[in-house]
Amino acid sequence: MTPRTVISAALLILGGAFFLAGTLGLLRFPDVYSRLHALTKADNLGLGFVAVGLSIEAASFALSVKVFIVWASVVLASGISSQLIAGAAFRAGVAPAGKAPPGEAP
Amino acid sequence: MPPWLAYAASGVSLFAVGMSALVLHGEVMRKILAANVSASGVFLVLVALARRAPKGPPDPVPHALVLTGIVVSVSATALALALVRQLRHGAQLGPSDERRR
Amino acid sequence: MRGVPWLELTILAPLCGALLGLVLQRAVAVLALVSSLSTAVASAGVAVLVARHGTIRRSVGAWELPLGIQLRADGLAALVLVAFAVVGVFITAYAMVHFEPGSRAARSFFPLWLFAWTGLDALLLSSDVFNLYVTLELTTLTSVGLVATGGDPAALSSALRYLLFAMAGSLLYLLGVALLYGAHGVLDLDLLGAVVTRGPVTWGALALITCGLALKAPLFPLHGWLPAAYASAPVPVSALLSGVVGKCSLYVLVRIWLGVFGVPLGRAPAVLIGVLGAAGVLWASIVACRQQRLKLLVAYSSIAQLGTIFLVFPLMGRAAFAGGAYLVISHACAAAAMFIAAGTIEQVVGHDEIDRLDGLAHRLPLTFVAFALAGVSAMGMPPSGGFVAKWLLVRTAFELHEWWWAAVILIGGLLSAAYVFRVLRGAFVPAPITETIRRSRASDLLALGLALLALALGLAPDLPLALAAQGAPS
Amino acid sequence: MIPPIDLLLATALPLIAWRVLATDELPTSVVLFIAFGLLSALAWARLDAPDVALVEAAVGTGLTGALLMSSLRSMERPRPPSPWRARAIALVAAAIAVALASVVALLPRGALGLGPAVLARSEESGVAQPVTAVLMNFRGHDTHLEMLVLLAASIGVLSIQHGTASHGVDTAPTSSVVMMLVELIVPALVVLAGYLVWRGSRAPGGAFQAGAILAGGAVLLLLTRRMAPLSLERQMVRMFLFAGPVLFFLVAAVPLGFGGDMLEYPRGWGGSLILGLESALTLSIATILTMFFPQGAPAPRRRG
Repeated sequence: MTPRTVISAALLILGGAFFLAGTLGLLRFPDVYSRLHALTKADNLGLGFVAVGLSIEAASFALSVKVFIVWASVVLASGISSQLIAGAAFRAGVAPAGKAPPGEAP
Repeated sequence: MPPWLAYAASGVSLFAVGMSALVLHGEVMRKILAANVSASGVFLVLVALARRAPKGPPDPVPHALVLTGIVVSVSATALALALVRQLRHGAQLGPSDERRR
Repeated sequence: MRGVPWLELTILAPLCGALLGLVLQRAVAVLALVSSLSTAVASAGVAVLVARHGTIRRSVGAWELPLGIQLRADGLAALVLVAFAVVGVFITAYAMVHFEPGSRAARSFFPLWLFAWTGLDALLLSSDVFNLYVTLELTTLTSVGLVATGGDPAALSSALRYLLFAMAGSLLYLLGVALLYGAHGVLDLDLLGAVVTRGPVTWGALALITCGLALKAPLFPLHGWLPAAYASAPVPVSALLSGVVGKCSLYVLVRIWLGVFGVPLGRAPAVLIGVLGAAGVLWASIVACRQQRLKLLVAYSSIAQLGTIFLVFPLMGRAAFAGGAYLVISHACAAAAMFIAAGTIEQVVGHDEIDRLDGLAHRLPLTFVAFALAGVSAMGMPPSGGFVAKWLLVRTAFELHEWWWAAVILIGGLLSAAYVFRVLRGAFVPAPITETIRRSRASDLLALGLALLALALGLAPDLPLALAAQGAPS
Repeated sequence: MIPPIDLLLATALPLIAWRVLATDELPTSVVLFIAFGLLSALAWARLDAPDVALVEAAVGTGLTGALLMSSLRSMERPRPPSPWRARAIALVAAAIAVALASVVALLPRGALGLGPAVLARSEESGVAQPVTAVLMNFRGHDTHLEMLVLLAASIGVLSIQHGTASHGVDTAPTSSVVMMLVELIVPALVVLAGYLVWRGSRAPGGAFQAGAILAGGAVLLLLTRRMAPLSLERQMVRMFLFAGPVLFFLVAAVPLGFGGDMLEYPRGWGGSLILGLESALTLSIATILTMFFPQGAPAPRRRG
């Protein structure tokens, strides 16, 4: 086992751990806003670690560039979708946990 | 069991689940979902059949058939959803005013 | 030089009209008429070709079998093609009278109808099991759109119901196609017919394909979607669905049985289809007798006629085959005529309740004459296309010493006489002429033309039957 | 032996499908359906069907999922299926599955099909990618009719929801962050779509994949109000909509005038004609798929 493989494996495991944390947050957090927060933050970071881990092992430079394009697109997509979902939830009157619904007096 | 057969068996199970829900489920949206699940099952069977040769490239013909099938199925789904939306919406409106006589 | 490509033109002519109609929306109705007439000419061209040279094959994209797709026109395809084209021209003309020029309904009706026609002609000429799937979907989805042009909740919900049934049907069919391809590696009907053998895979494919098409056709007891869809659609749509488009699943089923399954699987499944068809004839005829609304009555009568056509399966043989084909074309004329007449009545009196038609025949004589003449064909009385068709079926039943099929056909005919006369009885009650109704006579003339065509088919059956015999099973 | 990932996927798919159809809450079902679609895209990839995986992910899951989502708002509250009904579904499904699986297991094991024939002739078809060769050339008739299915469905959808778009998607003003991100991603999607068309002749990709991706971008623009709702009244929309079908019609019809077959590409022109046709189809497919969505604001209504 080369040091390269070890580093790559460690990064992949670390990425997996972030995914696990994100999923836990999705399941356990109290409201849609904090769930989105857990999901997008942790998963984007997790995917970043996975991407770095994979590109260390990648056969060519072009391949590692592709892996990073994948990561960048996911970050963009999850940024847009989480913003849209949170905005829609807010306008639909979904209250953050422990607060009054938006538009009503506290 | 070769992998393609596992996928083909998975495909027919999807087809069976979707088809029985499509026929027996009472709710329109669920029926539409069921049709889509069932379609995925048929497509999975076709793609699995294309992969029967242990080596070499898969048979491209089923792949092409599946691509055609996916487009047909999204068309049907879109039509069904438009009907559902309009039915819900039309519950608040009167009947169409532009039909002749 | 290969001569005029009539087969291809029957597909491309309606398509051209549909595309032009979408681009030049103002002229959509005129374009539809022009392309309907061209399609009819092309269909006649196909019939002449087939009558002269027997079955015609044309490859698409210059690829040979089994790689490519072939168009194939035999006697059955040519006969149905011509009959549907003639009825199609009548329906286009009627739609021009029915829809207000430039209205929203007209702008979606004509393109959708021409797309449906494209799919229909491609279906009639197809000889590839997967291509048949795509053509079936084209005709089905356009039909759903056409039913929905009615716009009111009844039309929308019946269109949705129709669509869900059709989705189930096409998925069953498609899985059957997948099994056939998986077992034999080809998709062409003739190539499949040459290699299919008796066995569990063939039985599975047969069951899936038959169930799928029986759902779409529909075969009793899977007809739940049909009456509401036919009765709530705009009149031109009901006419074209029951007369023309509604026959296409049945046609595909006949094609596949003749081409692929008929020989290796024996007679048992055909008898099962026949029994269901017979049940459909009896049940739908009785229900038709009890209807309050004229359009529903005609819709149930269409189910009964479809059931009669399904009797072709157990009676399979040259005479029964010709009888089935003849019933398809004569019912295409008769059903369209009946729906147009029913539509005229509804337009004039504002409802289509059968018990409230008293004396109406005196105010709408042509309409009721058309309805009655079409009814003659539906009953199977001479001289009409319906009579010739049922005669051929009954004769085959007696030749096979299976009199019960004949009994079903005769009882079905008697029951249809009962419901047709029920409509006419009230309408022909003597009543003082209170007012003259000012309206266009075009729709009456069109209905009358179609009904007379159904009768003419009974007077001159030799030519169409000779055409149907080209390439028919012996 | 069967690799564990294949076994896992093959068992997980029916189980998730069951959850999709048996869950009480409809929104949950739709989300599960999207997850199901993504997993099945993995299955396509495992079966060496990257083209199918791309289309499934973009059309079968992405667009269908979004369409289902956008139709959820107009739903009344769903009734969960009664226990006997759920049990009946499970029973019937199990019976059908067992029967069909035993039939499938009887299919010939070896390679059987038109694969070798396609590979032998793909040189003549003008495209090196076998799936594209089948779609655009050998079975071009199917694809032509399929395009018409799509076009006819869009006419149907427009006619059904004529002018009543008040129940459309939520298009309230969005935050500047979203705007910025959208401005970044939409040009990238356009480039990606162009790339997929261009390379479709040699590698997985093609009009349907590219069209679905463009449609995704268009839906984003609709959601963020960067684009006016598509309506047939607009010249541009009509042009995009009909470019593909009209060109396909010409490619089908013109050879007949020269004594050829319908859809016969002139010798040596296959590659370039297919590329042109696919580009036009991409625009039309993207327009049609976008039109499947409930459009934001009411379309300008014109009577008569």
